[in-house]
Amino acid sequence: MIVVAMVLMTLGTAFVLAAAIGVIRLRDPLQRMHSATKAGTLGTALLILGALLTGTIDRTGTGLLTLIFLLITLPLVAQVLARASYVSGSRLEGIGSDPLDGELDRTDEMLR
Amino acid sequence: MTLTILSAVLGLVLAIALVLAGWRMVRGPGFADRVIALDMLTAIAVGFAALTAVTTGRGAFLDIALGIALINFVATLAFAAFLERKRREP
Amino acid sequence: MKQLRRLRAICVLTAIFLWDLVVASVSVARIVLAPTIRTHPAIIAVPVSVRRPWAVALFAYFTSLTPGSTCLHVSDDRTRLYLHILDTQDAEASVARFKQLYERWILELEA
Amino acid sequence: MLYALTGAGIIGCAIFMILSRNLVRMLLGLSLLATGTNLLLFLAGRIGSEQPPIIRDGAKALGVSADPVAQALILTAIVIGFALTVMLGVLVLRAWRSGGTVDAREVDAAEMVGPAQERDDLHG
Amino acid sequence: MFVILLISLIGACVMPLAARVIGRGAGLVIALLPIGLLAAFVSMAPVVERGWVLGEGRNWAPRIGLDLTLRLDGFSFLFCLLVTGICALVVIYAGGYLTGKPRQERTRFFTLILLFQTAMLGTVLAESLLVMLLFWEATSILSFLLVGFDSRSARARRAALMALQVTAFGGLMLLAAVLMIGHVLGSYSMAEAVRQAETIAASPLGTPIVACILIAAFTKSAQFPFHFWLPNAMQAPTPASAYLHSATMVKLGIYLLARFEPVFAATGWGRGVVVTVACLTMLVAALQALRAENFKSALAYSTIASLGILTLLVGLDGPAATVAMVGFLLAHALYKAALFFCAGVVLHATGQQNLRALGGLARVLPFTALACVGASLSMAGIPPFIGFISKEFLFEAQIESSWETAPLAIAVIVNAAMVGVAGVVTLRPFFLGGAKHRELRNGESLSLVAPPLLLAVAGLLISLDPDWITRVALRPAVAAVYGRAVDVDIAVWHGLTPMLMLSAVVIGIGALIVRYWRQIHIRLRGAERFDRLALEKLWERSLRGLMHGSRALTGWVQHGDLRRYLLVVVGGMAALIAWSVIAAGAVPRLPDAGTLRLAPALVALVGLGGAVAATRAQSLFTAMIATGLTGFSIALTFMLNGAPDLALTQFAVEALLVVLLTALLMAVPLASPATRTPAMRRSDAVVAGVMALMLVAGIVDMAAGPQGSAASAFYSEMSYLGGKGHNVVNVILVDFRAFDTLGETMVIAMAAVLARSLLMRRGRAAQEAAQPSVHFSFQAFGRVLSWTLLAASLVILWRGHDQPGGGFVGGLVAALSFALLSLAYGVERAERTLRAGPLTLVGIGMACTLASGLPGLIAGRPYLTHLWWEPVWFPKLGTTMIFDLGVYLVVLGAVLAFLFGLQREATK
Amino acid sequence: MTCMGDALLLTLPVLVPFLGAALALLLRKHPAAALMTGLAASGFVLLASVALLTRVMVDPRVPLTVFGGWPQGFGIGFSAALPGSALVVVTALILFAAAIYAIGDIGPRRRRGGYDALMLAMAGAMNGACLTNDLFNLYVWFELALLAALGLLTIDRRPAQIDGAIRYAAFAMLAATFILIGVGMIYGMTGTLDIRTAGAVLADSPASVASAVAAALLLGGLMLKSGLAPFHLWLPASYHTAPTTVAAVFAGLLTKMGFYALLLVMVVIFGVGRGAPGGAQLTPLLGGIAALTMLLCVAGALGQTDMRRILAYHVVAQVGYMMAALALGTRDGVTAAIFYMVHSMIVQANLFFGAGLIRRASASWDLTRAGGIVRREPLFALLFAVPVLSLSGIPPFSGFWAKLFVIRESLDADMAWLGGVALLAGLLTIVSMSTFWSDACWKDARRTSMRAVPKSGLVAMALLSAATVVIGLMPQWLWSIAQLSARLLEGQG
Ligand code: NA
Ligand code: NA
Repeated sequence: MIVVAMVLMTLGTAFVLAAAIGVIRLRDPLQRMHSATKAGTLGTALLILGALLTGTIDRTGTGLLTLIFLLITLPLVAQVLARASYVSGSRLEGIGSDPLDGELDRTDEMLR
Repeated sequence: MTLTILSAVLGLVLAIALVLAGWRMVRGPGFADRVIALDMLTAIAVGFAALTAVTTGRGAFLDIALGIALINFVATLAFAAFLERKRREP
Repeated sequence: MKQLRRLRAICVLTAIFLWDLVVASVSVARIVLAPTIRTHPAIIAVPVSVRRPWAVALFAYFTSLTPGSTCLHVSDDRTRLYLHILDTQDAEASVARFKQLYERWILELEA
Repeated sequence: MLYALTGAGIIGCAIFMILSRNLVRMLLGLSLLATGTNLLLFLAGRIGSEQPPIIRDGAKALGVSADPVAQALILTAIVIGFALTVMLGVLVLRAWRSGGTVDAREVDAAEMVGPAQERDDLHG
Repeated sequence: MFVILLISLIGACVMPLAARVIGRGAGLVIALLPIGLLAAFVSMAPVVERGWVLGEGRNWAPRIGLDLTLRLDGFSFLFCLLVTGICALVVIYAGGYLTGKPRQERTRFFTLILLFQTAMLGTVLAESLLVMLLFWEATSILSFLLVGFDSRSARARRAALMALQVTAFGGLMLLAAVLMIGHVLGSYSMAEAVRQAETIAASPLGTPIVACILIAAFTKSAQFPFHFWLPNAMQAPTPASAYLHSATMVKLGIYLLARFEPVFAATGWGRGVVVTVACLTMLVAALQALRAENFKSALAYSTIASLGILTLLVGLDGPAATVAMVGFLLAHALYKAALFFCAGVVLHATGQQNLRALGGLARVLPFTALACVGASLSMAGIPPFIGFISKEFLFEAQIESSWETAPLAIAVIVNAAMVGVAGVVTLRPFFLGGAKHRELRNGESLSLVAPPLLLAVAGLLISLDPDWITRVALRPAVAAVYGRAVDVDIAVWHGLTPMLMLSAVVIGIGALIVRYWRQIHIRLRGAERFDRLALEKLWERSLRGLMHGSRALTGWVQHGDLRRYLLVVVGGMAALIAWSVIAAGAVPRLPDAGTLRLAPALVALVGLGGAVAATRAQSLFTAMIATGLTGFSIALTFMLNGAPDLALTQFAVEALLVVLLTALLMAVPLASPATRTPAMRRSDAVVAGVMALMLVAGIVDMAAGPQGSAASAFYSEMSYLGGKGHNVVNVILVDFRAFDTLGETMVIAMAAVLARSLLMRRGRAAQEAAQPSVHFSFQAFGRVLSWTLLAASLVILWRGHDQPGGGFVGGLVAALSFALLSLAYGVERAERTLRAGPLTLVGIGMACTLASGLPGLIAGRPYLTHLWWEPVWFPKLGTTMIFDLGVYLVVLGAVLAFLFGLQREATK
Repeated sequence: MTCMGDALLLTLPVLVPFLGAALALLLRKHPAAALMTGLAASGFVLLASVALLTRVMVDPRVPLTVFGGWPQGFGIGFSAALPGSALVVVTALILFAAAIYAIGDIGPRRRRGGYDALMLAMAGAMNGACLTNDLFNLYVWFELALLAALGLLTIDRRPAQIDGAIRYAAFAMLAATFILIGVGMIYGMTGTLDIRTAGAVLADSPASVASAVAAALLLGGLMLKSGLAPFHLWLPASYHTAPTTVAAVFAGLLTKMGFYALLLVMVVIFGVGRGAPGGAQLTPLLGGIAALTMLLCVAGALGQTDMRRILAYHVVAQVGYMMAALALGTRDGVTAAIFYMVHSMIVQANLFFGAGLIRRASASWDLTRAGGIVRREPLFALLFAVPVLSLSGIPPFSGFWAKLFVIRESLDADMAWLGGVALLAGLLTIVSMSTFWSDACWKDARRTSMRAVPKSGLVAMALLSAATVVIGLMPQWLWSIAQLSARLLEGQG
């Protein structure tokens, strides 16, 4: 059990680190957003799961609630951030055609 | 014991992740980049809380994890709202 | 009977949701950790068949969990989702996948 | 030692920002100032145990833990600092609305003497 | 004597009311007071005559060395006679002089005059120097009010201010002198000071004491170079001039000098200064008197000259000088008051006081002319008037004293000038110049002419039969001043003495002056260098310079640049710390190097990095994000070091700051043009860096010191047993140190009031804020999430006593739930959801928090003693919960007040 | 019973204003009710505080209550040691007078803006600061006073008020930071927040860098609060923007509260006057600060024509005198400082009241435009002369004794130069104030139509003027209290 916990925790941390690296390395805000929200949240979720499995903490309920809440908010945050990035005029690397052009107002110059 | 050492190592990894996210927050270049990096911090903080719960053996820190999860996404949403609304101003 | 179908839809959606989460994360991690970053991002419009607001929201929610995709915007008349895809070679195929994977089951819920 | 450097460093940065003539920057500086102060206060309770000052279930008294008094003080200070920061934010916003500037050099109604001030009094 | 003072004081308040009721005769009625007082003093004459000193003591404030001892000796007695006697005449005279003035003004005048009389009596009767000082200052203030009596006139006000400022300066000097004497002797007794004159003079404070006394006396008695205020003070109504500025108040300086003669005599240089100043004064005043073209100012300058003579006499050694001083004091009071009265009648009658414009008044004002002649003869020192006798004594004193020629010569000149002035002021208005004034505004009346006539007659009678007055007043006075009895022989005829010759010379020169007054006058007027001697210009210019200098200094200090203000504060603070550390001479200690955990250290450093980045950020938004990074990292630092409550609160605060400050940033421009030059930034950085280093030194040293808090130990033990809570931090907040929390709750509540009053409210916004464009999904999920947060906040509140949480965090999280609502659906919707106004929430919360302490108080225990109810079938309940609920509500209400207001403003 | 009574008496000066504030907040939509709440609460606090002072004077045991019923030193305690309880009386008197004055000065609009709640909160904060035994609690009261002050300052929402408030807030937050770090360091060194215990612990430990830094931080922070030069820069630019009643209360209370805390900290914790390690090295600085404050601020007053600015500068200059007394480092110096503080609180508030009425009558704050008061409002001119003369140090008013004591003690402490500076500043004060009175009251009014001054204003002024006269005529009474206070402060009660 403890081994599983440790593996989960390590894996989770690795995901968080990967997400952070993505935030650094990816080329535009929208891409970075994918990394930050998805990988980051999964990493955290694994960490919590691992922590619960260590058996040293008697807060399974709290831990699960945290997990659920993270998972509920994750896509929401992703969507809202994505739109905000788009609208605030972020440069979009390598986007061919933009079907949103004309549908959603967007700042010509990136807010910086 | 292994658990403690592992936690310390993982903590350091999380701290490195924090440094990276912080770097992006500070460097930008766009507002959106900074906000996205900020959202990354939530994950890191929750991770830290979970780790601390393990090292201290205190459930209180999981409460904190839940608290952070509950609280921080509002900040992200507020930032997003700011980016959306600020756009039309010069 | 209707309830049973809904339950099944919920179960399937949850399963897809969890699986996708893992896949999404792993794929992002792979991209990020690759020696050189090679992504082909795109913004695509996905027509929506579900009508109820919560159903549309649910659709948007699930699309945002998928590997490397996020709902960027929902058109005001709620007939189209605009997705940002992190890495795709074929936009058409992606659209089809979303409709096939999620919208089917959400329609089931909405019915 | 490291924390002392961090706290004082934050306060130094905060002071540097406060000295800016941009009122919003000053406001952010004051918020930083509160943060740095809190860290220094935390040091007054000494940094040592990472055990929280929460009595374990079933126990009657607290074992080894971080200093609870310093924490209580900081908690108070955090909330007060928050109230002050936001309050100052409101004032800055008002100044912006009335004068169209957040440059402290142009926000000088209180330093003015003479007829302009007088008019302001009579019709304000 | 207390009774006399008290009657005088009460009378001063009551008697003038007569002026409200009675018209013309008011003066006579009111004069009953000074007459009665005079009678009272005269009745004490037999005691004084024997050289006894009447003393009365009352405790006033012994602990501050203040006793209300009064003391009547010969010198005081002489002053008392003059003060009350002339007061009676002044009051009678004023009764006529002020006819036709509004009742209110008359009442005011009489009140001031009678109060002044009280103050004078107090000054000369006081034994305690402090008490004397008290009355002394009162005379200054009353003089100020009387000089500026006609306050509509700018000149009068200016003169009054000048008089006040000069005499108040003297008063402060006297205060200093008195305090120094008290410091040297340990007592404020005047008798003691005189007895221990040598001690005072020999003490290190001797020189400043004497200097201060001299300055005090010179200002009060209008001695050079402070003489300029007196001619200006003639703006006062004439009765007041007669009383204050010639007969009594100005002589207080002489009184002081005479009393302290032993002290300055003991210094070795005191006499020289006094004599020199007196001579200068006499010369300047005599010349100015001849220049004066105005009746009253001629008299005023002659008064200054007379005061110079008196000062000279105090300065001279030998008994004759004292005799001369006392005699001249009396003589001068008599004739000068009479002359002022006459000037007043002339002014009253003609509205004119330019000597060249007056003439031939003897025909229309015969009694005035008569009185004037009498007084002038006395002033000119023509036998058999009392002025003659006093002049004889003056010369005798000079010859006897150790001072030889110069003062004597000056005295001759000055006396000659006095003769001249006396002649001029008598002859020109009354007898020369033809009948210029046929139409008079006011004629003579009994109350106007009786006082000067009485004085003139008195001057004559006294000199013809000086025995009584010598016995009763002069001899005791001389004895009191000189310290032992002196045989005073006063008579008009002393035989052919050098003094008589000098008198003759004086009169001769004086006659010439009268003859050629016009020429001399015009010559002198033309010589502008005398204007410079007036010194009042200098005084005024220096005052104006002071004002300008002050304004310039203030303009320089208070330049309005907030940055420089703050720089001064921070720099000053750093300097203060540096001084403190260096002066304390302590060496910083270093704490034992413990095991440094890498992760928390790195987290803290990220916080520092955020702060550094905030200082370098170009955009305000970036600065805010960087600030947020710092707050976030410090919250993590708290969490990693065993402070979950702090972490949670800090996270909540950071989140709310984001919500609130983005609303602010929504309104203001984000790009801020540079407000500081690179050099400024450098200097700011240096100051900030130095400040930070100081703090590091202090904190590191503190951390190296011994550790261990009794309070912490107590709380750790008692938190569960006494406070019934597992979370020690929370128990401290709601129980052990609940009073802090109470105050803090009030802080937040007041912040809410401020926010509510400064920010827009519902209904005040003319146009409804446009529905913000929000992501569809956000709107779809917003409500659910918001309710989740609200529920969570209640859980945090409830569990706070045992687990991380409590009212503060609970309230903050609840506020976040409303923030979410307003972000998703607009602020209107959020406000509607709340229903009650935020301030109502705050008010209820305050009431809860405050009331939670009352049960304890009612139960006879201290306030905020919490009571518990622990039924077996239900979780324990305590008043702490009401307390925490109140905190929750206040925090929620306050944050919402900010949130709603700021968001409304932002979307305007 | 006595204990119970003590607890009640000690709690009321804080509890009543706060309850009143809560009530006023709930009633803010009904200005008349809010007014009555404010008036009733202020009056009640005055009675309670007088009762408390009487209790202290009658019974030598110092009343003490520890909130929450914990042992002393472990909860936050209030003790009615002098001078705290005496200051509570003065505070209550001023606030009661202000409540009366406000009847004619604070209209419904301001009351709807929360005036009464803010004022009562301020009252509670002041009283709390006077009575508390706890260092951090003192900080909390300062913050409350600050917030209430800012709310009162900006109640009309005028640009000048906002600007003044920003400046004030910036300085106050800096001050709060310094104070807070100082307090934290004291706790870090002594492990206690109880002022007396901390003082005792520090007195027994050798001088250290930490205690030197903490002393400087607390001194600097409290100097900022009390407006001592060169940290006074914020004050003249912000006081004058507030409504009269508010400015009067600020002038009477705020800086003095700062100075009281300074006195407390310097004397009790750092042992100024006892040569204890930690604070002794600062004593030489205090004299310089005092002299600078007196001269700079009197000069500031001389250069102005706006009544409120003149008075604001005098407010600071007066703190300079108190500092001068404290700087002497003797017990009698401390006594003189306390005496001066009480005198100055009453007089400053009264002066602002007067200035407000003059402004009401002549529709201008500018002295050059004021005038004619003596003829229109002779009673007012008389009442106004009391604080003017008192501030100028003219006998027999309180200010004379206050100045006299400062100078006398400076002689006894062999710091005559400081007394000399005080004397010089006194002369300039006379120049300034005599011009002030003459211009405002004597001169003819430029305007033909003058508005009558409200009766409530006169009543408020009469109350404070009476206090000034009583102190002036019976200085020993206050001196004894101040002397006892100084003894208690030095722990030799
Ligand atoms: Na002599
Ligand atoms: Na001689």
